[in-house]
Amino acid sequence: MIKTTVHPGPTAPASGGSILEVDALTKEFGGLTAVNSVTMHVPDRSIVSVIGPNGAGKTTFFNMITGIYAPTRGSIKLAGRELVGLRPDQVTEAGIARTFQNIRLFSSMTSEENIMVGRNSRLKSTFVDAVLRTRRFHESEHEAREAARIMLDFVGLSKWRNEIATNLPYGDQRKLEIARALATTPKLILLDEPAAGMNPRETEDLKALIRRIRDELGVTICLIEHDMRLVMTLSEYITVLDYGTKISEGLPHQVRNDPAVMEAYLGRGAAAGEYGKEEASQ
Amino acid sequence: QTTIKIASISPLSGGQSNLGTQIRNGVQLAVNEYAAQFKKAGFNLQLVPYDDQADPATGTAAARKIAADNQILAVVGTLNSGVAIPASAALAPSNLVMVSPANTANQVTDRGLANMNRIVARDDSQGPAGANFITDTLKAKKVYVLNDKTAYGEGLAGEVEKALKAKGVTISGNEGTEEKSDFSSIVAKIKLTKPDAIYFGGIYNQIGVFIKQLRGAGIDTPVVGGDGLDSSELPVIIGKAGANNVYYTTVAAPLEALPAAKTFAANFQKTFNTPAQGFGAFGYDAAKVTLQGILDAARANGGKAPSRKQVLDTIRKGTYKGLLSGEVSFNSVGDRKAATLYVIKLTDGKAALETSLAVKPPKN
Amino acid sequence: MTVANPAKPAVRRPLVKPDRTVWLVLFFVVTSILLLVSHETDVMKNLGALGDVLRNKVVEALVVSLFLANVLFAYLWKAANWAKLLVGIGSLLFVLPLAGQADTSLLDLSIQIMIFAALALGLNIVVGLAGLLDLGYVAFFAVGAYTWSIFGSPRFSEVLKYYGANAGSTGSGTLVIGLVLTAVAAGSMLYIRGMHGRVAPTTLSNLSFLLAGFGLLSGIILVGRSILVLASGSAEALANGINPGFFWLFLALSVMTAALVGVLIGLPVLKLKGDYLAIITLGLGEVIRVLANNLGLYTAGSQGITPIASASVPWFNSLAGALGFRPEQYYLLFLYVLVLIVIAVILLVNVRLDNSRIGRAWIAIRDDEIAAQAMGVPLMQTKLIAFATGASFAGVMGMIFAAKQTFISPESFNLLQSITVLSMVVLGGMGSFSGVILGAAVVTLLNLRILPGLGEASANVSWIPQEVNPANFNRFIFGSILVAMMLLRPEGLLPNARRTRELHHEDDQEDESADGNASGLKAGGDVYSAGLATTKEDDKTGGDR
Amino acid sequence: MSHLSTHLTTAPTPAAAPDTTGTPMLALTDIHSYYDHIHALKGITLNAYEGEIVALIGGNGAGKTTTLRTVSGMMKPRTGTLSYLGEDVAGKPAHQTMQMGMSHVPEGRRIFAQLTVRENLEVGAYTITDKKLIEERVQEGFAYFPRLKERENQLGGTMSGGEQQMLAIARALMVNPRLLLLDEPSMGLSPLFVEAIFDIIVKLNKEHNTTVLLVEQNANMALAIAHRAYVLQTGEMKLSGKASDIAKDESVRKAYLGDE
Amino acid sequence: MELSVLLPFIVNVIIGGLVLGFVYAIIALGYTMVYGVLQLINFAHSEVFITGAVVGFEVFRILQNSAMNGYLKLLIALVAAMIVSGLLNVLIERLAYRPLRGAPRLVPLITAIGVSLILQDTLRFLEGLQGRFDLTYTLPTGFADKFCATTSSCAPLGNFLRTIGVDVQLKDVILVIVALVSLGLLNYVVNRTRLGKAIRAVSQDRVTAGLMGIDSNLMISATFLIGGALGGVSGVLFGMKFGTINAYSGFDPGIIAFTAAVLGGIGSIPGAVLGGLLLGVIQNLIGVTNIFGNLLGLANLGTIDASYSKIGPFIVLVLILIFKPTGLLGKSNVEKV
Ligand SMILES: Nc1ncnc2c1ncn2[C@@H]1O[C@H](COP(=O)(O)OP(=O)(O)OP(=O)(O)O)[C@@H](O)[C@H]1O
Ligand SMILES: Nc1ncnc2c1ncn2[C@@H]1O[C@H](COP(=O)(O)OP(=O)(O)OP(=O)(O)O)[C@@H](O)[C@H]1O
Ligand SMILES: CC(C)C[C@H](N)C(=O)O
Ligand SMILES: [Mg+2]
Ligand SMILES: [Mg+2]
Repeated sequence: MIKTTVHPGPTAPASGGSILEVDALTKEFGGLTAVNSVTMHVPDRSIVSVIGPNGAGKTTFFNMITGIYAPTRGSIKLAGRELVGLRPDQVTEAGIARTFQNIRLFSSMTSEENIMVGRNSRLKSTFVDAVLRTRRFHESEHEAREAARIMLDFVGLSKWRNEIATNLPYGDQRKLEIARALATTPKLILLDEPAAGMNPRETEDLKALIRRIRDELGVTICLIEHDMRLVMTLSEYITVLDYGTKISEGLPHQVRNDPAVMEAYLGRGAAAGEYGKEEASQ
Repeated sequence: QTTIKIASISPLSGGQSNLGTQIRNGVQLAVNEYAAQFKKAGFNLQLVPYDDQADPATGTAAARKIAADNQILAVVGTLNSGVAIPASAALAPSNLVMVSPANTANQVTDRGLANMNRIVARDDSQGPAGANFITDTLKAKKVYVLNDKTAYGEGLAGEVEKALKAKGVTISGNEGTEEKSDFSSIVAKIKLTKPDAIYFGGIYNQIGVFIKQLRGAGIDTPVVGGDGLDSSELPVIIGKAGANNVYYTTVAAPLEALPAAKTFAANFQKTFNTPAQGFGAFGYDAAKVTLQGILDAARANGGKAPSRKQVLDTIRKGTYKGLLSGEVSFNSVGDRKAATLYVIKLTDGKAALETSLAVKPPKN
Repeated sequence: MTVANPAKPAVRRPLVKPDRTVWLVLFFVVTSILLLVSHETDVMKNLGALGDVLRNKVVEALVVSLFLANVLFAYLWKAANWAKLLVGIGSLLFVLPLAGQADTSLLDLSIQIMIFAALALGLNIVVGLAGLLDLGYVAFFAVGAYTWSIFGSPRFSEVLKYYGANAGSTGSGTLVIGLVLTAVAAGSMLYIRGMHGRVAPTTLSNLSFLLAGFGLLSGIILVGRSILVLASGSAEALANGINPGFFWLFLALSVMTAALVGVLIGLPVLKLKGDYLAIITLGLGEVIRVLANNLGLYTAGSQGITPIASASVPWFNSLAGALGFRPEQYYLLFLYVLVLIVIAVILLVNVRLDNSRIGRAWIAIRDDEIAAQAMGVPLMQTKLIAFATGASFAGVMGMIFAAKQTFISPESFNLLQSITVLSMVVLGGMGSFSGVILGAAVVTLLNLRILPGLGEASANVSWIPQEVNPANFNRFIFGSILVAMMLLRPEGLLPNARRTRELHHEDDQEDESADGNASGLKAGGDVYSAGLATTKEDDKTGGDR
Repeated sequence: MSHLSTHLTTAPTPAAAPDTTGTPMLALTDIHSYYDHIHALKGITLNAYEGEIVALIGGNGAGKTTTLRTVSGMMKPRTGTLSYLGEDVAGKPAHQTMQMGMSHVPEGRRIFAQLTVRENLEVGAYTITDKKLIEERVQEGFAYFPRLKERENQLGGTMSGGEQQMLAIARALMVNPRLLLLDEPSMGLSPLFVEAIFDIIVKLNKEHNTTVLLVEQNANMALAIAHRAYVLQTGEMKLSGKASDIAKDESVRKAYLGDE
Repeated sequence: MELSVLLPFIVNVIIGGLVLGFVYAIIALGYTMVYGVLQLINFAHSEVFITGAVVGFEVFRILQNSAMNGYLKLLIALVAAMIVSGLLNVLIERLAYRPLRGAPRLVPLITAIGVSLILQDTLRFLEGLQGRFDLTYTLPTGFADKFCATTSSCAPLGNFLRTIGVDVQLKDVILVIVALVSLGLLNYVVNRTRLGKAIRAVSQDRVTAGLMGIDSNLMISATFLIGGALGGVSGVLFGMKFGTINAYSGFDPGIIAFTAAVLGGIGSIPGAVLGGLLLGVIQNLIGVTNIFGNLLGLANLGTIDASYSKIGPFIVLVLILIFKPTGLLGKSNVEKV
C-alpha cells in the first residue's frame, strides 16, 4: 500500500523558533537599491505579512528568498540552513514554495497536471524507472495523483481537475497556484498578493483558506498584500518596507498606528482606525 | 515494341544543378539521336532523369529505385564522386551498369565493382598531369594548393600535392575552403607567400569567383585546376580582364577544336536554349557509350532486349569511337583505358589547347 | 448568489467513430495486392493497359503511399483489435518485406522512413516536449554514424597504422598514467559534485571542478592514445574493420556517445533562451560536420568512409535465403527488421517518458521556466536529459544509417538535414508521437518517392518542356507542399491533444488586434509581452553564480 | 456600515449626474461574445452617456473584462449592436476605435516591457502628432504619478506590479480620451494610490467631462464615485441602476461586498 | 617574415573582414527587423536578399553599354532592388505568415523554409529561361579598381594606402558608404520616428499596440518592407563585392548574417552591425591562423586554415553567449517575476 502524506499535518509540533531568518538582505539593480539590508525573522507556523508602497521591494524580497534573484548581500536561512546560492528548485526542495504576483500556471496543462508538477521534486522515481515502468514508478505516479487530488480538494477546485489551468476564472487560478505550491510539501509558503483581483467576498474565502493552510497543514505563511482588511485581520506579525528599507514591524495594531507607516503607505483612511476590526474579535 | 530506358543521376536542383542539368541534357541529346536507331531495332528508347541533389543518401535512394525498374538497362551518372561511390554500390547487386561522365576520384573504380565505369581520367592521372604542367611548363618552385573540401576537390588536390612534393616543390599546404563568395583571407595569404603557381581542386563556380578576386587584388599568379574548371562559364565568372593565366586539365578537347563538337554544341543550344558546357559533352559521350553498348548487346542477344548483365559485360568490353572526347574503352575495373588529358589555357577568357598528354589508369 | 461559472470546457461535438474493421481489412488487402502486383514485372506484362498505369511512376509512388497508409489507418480508425493487429503486423512484417524482395528500394525506403521517424521522435522530445529549439540535431546523427563507421570499416586500421608510425613516447607507461589521472579526476569531480549538493558552490570549488574536468579529459585522451598505440600491431589484421560481431556492442555505444555529446553540447548552451539556443545549436551542428570534414585521420574527411560493415547474423541470412531473398538483400532485410525493433523501443521509451514525472517536467519547462523552477524542477538537469535522450535516438539511427549506406561522408550531415527533421516534427504535429512519425513518413515519401516519381513520369511527356520538368523543381514542389500544409493545418497532421487545446484558442479566431479578436489575450494575468523574455542576465538565479 | 472598507468614507464625491435623456455616447444592445466556444457575454445591454462614470461589477469570470474588450474592439462580438458616438463600431479593430477617442486600461496592465517608461507613454500618445502636446501630456502623467518620473528611463518590464499599473493608467490618459475604459485600475496598488486613482478618475470626469466605464473589484469605492452601475453575472446583466441604489442592494452587498 | 610584410597583411585581412562584415550587417538587419516584430527567423530572407542581387545584376546588365554615370547606375540598381525585395517581402508576409499569426512559433518558421525553397527554384528558373545560372556582375568602369588609383584629388590618400601596402577597391569604399548610410537611416527610423516607436510597440505586444491606436498589420507590413528593402541593398552590395551569385548563394551568408544578428543581440541595430563586423573579421582571421601558427612554430595552429573559417563565427558565438547570454548589445530580456 502506498501512503500519501502530503503534509505533516497539524500534529507536528510547533517549534516556537524562527523557521526563516533573513539577515541584512540587499538587492541592487544598477544604481537602484530595491531591497536595502532587510532583516526579518518568521516564527514557525505563523502568518506574517510584508507590506509597503508600490515599488517598495516586496516582490524582489520574495524573489531573493526563492532563489530567482541572487541577493547582492545578505543571508537567508531556512531552519538554520543557508539558502543564498541555491537554485530556485533547490530552495523549493529545501522547503519554500511560492505563488506569483502575476499568475504563472503551466498553460498547456490541466489543473491536476499543474499540481503534479508541484509534487515532482518529492517523487522518488527516476528516468530509468519511467522507461522500465518499475514499481517505484507506479508508486510515484500514484503519489503524485493522490497529492493532486488532496490539494484540489483542499482548495476546493476538484471540479476543475481536468480543465486547462489557464481557462479557470482568475480567482480560481490564484487558488490553483496555491495548491500547486502546497504540493511541494513546503515548510514555508510565500504568497504574493493572493487577493489581487478578488472582490471582498472572495477575499473572505481566501482568508479562511490561508488559515486552514496554517492550521491544518502546519505550513508557515508569509504574504504580500495591499488589501489592508486582509492583512490586518490575518497576520500575526507585519513587516513594512518602503524604498527597500524596513520602516516598521510589529503586531498589526502597532504597525497600523505607526505614523511612518501611515504616512508612507496607508494614507488618509488609516487614521480612522478602520482596519482590522475583525482582528480584535479573533 | 519493347521499352528500354536508361537513367541519369545528377543534381537537378540546388547549387550544383547547373552542372547536373548539363549532364542530364547531354544524355537527353544522345537519347534523342539514338531513338531512331533503337526504333529500327524494335525498341522504344526513353530517358529517366533522377535528381540526387548532390547528396549521397538521395543518390543511393535513387539508385535503389532505378535498380527496381527492370526496363532500365544502364545509368549515366553521377556528377559528384561522393554520390557515385554509394550509388554504384547500390546498383551493383542488380548488375546495372553505370557509366560516369564526371567522377574522377580514385575510389570510384578502385573498389573493383563490375558495373562502374567512367569516361574521365582518374585523379591519380589528373593530379600528376597538373603537377607536371606546373613544374615543367610553369616552372614553379613554390605552389599554393587549395581544395573545395569535397571528395573530388580534396582528392584531386591531394594527388597534385603528392606529385609536386615528389618533385621537390615547396607546398604551402593543402588548404580546404567551403567558402563560395569571400576569398579575401586566402588572397591575402597568397599575396603574402607569393607562390609561383596556385592549384585549386574544385569546381569552376567557386574557383571562378576566387580567381576574380585574386586578379582584383592585382595578383597574376597562374592558377591551375582540374576537370572541374571545364566550363564555358568559367571565363564569364572571372570576367574578361582576369581570365588570363588560368589552366586546367580535362579529358575533352576544347569544343571548338572538334567539328563534331560544333554540331553538338549547336544542337544543345537549340534543344535546351542554354549553351553546352564541358559536362554536357561528357554526359553526351557517356550516354552514347551506354546506348551503343545496349545496341551491341541486343544484337548479340539476337535482336531481343538484352539483360542487364549482358549490357554490363558488353559495355565493359566494348570500344567506342567517334565520341567528342575520342575513343573509349575500359580496363578491368572500368577506368578509361587510354584517355588524353588536355591542358587548356585561358587567355582573355578564350580557351585554347596548351598541351595534351596521354594517360593510362594504373591497372589494365 | 454564486460567482459566475466560467470556462466551461469547449463543447466539441463528440466524434462517434464508426467501426471500420471491414474497411480496414479491405483497404489492407487491396493495397497489398496493388503493391505486390505493381512490383512483380512478370505479372505486369500480362496486365496490358492496367499494367501501364501501375507502372507509371506517380501511380507507383501513390501505391506505396497508400499501402503505408494502412498502418496509419490501423492506428487511427476504430476497428476490431484483431484487424488492427493483422494490418499492422501484416503490412510491416509480411507484405512489405515480400514486396521488398521484388523491389529492394522499398526496403531502403522503409528503413529510411523509420530512421527519420526515430530522428523526428528524438527531436520531438527536445523541441516538442521540452520546447528547446535545436537546429543542429543532425550532429548527433553524425556522431552515431561515425562511431560505428570508424571501427566497422578499413578506417580503423588506418588509424592504428598512423599511431603505430607516430607512437612518440607513448607506451604502456602512458596507459597507467592516463588511467590514474582519469580515476583521480573523475573521483574529484564526483566528490565536488557531492559537496555542491550540500553546500553552496564557491568560486574556488567551481574552479576545482573545472580543473578536474580538464584532468579527466586529458586522462581519457592519454588512455585512448596509448591503447591505440599499443593496439597498432594488429592494424593489418583489422584491414576491414573490427569483427562485425561488435555491431551489437556499438549499438549501445552509439547511443551512449551521442548522449554524451548531447550533454557536452548541452552544458554550455542550454542556459540560453529561445532562438539564441536555436542558432547556437545550428552552429554546433555545423562545427561537428566541419570537424568530420577536417579530421581526416579518423573520418577520412570529405572522401568518406567505405565500406562500412553491418552485423553478420548467419541464422538470419539463412532464414532470409530460405524465404527467397537474394544474398545482396540480406543485410537490408536485416536492417529493416532491426530498425523496426529499434523504433518500437524508441516509441515505447517516448510514450513512457511522456507519461511520467520527467515528461511533465519537460512540458512545465516549455510552458514557463521560472514557474517550473519554482516548483522544484531542476532546469539544467531536465533540459540535459531531454537533449541527451533526443541525441541518443539520433545516435543509434546514425549507426544504422551508416550500415545501410555502407558509405558516409560529412555531406550527409548538413544543416538541411536538421531542418528537414524539424519540418517533419512540425508537419506531423509537435508533441504528438504518431504525428511526428507520420510527418517523417510523409516527408521521406515525398523526397524519395513522390517527387522523383513525378520527375520520372513526366520526363518523357512530350508536352512538358525541359525547363519546367518537375524533376528540376523538387525544391519548389517540396517548398510549396510545406507552405500549403502549414497554412492548412498549422497544428500538424496528427496534432497532440494538448497542443490542439492551446492552438484552438487562437486558431478559430484568425488574427486578434486588427480584426478585433481575442487571440493575443491569454487568460490569467500575463502582463508581459509574448517576446522571448525570461530572466535578466544580470540577475542570474542564485545557483548560477 | 462598519464592515465597509475605509475607502468608501474617503472616496471623492462625483460630479453631479449628467444628462441621461439624449442618445448615449456608448450603447451596447444584446451583445454576445465568445472565446472559442466559451460564451462569455450572453446578451449584454449597456449605455453610457457623455460625462458619466459607469461602474461594472461582478464576480470572477462574470464577463466584465470581456465587455470592455468588446467595446474597445479587442474582440469582435458575434451578434448584437455596438454604437459609439452614433457610429456602429461592432467589429471595428481596436486601433480604429482608439482613434475615435477611446482609451483602454487593459486587464493585466500590458506594459511594453522592453520600452522605457517614457517610451511607453509616448507610444500611448501614438495618435497625437503634435510633439509639444505629447510632452505636455507626459509631464501631466508624471505629475499624477511622481514615481514614473523617478523611473523615466527604466524599462517598463522591470517596474514593480503597482508601478506598472500606474504606468498603464498614465499611458491611457495620454490622449485625453472622451471615453475611458478602466479594467480594475486599483489592482495591485497600495492604499494610498488606490485613493489617488479614484481622485484622478473623478477629476478627469469633472474637468474634462470624460466618460468612464469602470470595472472594479473594489466595488464599494467604484459605486461611491460612479453615477450609474451595472451588475454582471455569468455573462448576463443582472442589475442596473443608480450607483447609490446598487450599493444599497442587499443581494449585491452579499455577493460582492463581503457582507455576511 | 618581418613586420613590414606582416603588418599590411594583417591589415588587409582585417579590412577584408570589415567589408565582408558590413555586408553581413545589412543582411543581418533584415533578419533582425522581422525577428523583432514576429519573433520569426525569416529563413526566406536569404532569398529576398538574393532577389535583390539578381535585380542588381539585371540593372547592371541592361545598363551595361549605356554611357550613364557609374554612380547613377548603382543608384538605379539599389533603388530597383530595394523596391523589388521590399515588395516581395511584404507579399511573403501577407500570403505566408499573416494567416499563421496565432500559431506556435515553429509553424511560420517551417513556412519560411518552404518559401525559401520555392524562391530558390523560382529564381533559378527565371534566370534559366535566358540561359543563365551563375550571374556575374558587370560593374561600371572603375568600381573594381584600386581606391584612389586615378583621381588626382585623392591621389595622396591612394599613394599612402599603396605605400603601406593596403588594398582597397573603390567598390569596397562604396559598399561601406552605402552600408553606413542605410544603417544610419534605419537607426533613425526605428529609434527616432513615430513609425519606429510604433513598430517597436507592435513587436512587443500587438494587442496592446492596437489599444494605442496602432494598426499592427500595417506596421508589420512596414517592417517587412523595410527589412526587404535592406535585403535588396545588401543583395546588390553582395553581388558587387563578390562578383558572382546564383539563386542558391543566399543561404550560407544568410545563416552567418543571422548568427551576426544573434551575436549582437537579436533586435538591436547596433548589435547587428557589431556582430556582422566581428564575424567578418573573425572569419578572415581564422582563415589565416595557419600563417601565425607557422610563424610561431605551433604546428597545431598551422592546421587551422580556411577550412575552419566557416565555423569560426559559431565558436565565437558560443563563447560570447556563454558569458553574455543575450548577445553583445542585446537588451537583457526583462521578465519581472
Ligand atoms: N530588474 C530590475 N531592474 C531595475 N529595477 C527593478 C528591477 N526589478 C525591480 N526593480 C525595481 O525595484 C523596486 C522594487 O520592486 P518590487 O517589484 O520588489 O516592488 P513591490 O514592493 O513588489 O511593489 P508592488 O507592490 O508594486 O508589487 C521597484 O521600484 C522596481 O521598479
Ligand atoms: N482569453 C480567454 N480565453 C478563453 N476564455 C476566456 C478568456 N478570457 C476570459 N475567458 C472566459 O470568459 C469568461 C468571462 O471572463 P472575463 O475575463 O470577462 O471575466 P471578468 O468578469 O473580467 O472576471 P475577473 O474578475 O476574473 O477579471 C470567463 O468564463 C473566462 O474564463
Ligand atoms: C568536377 C566535377 C563536377 C566532378 C568531379 N570530377 C567528381 O568526381 O566529383
Ligand atoms: Mg510586487
Ligand atoms: Mg477581468
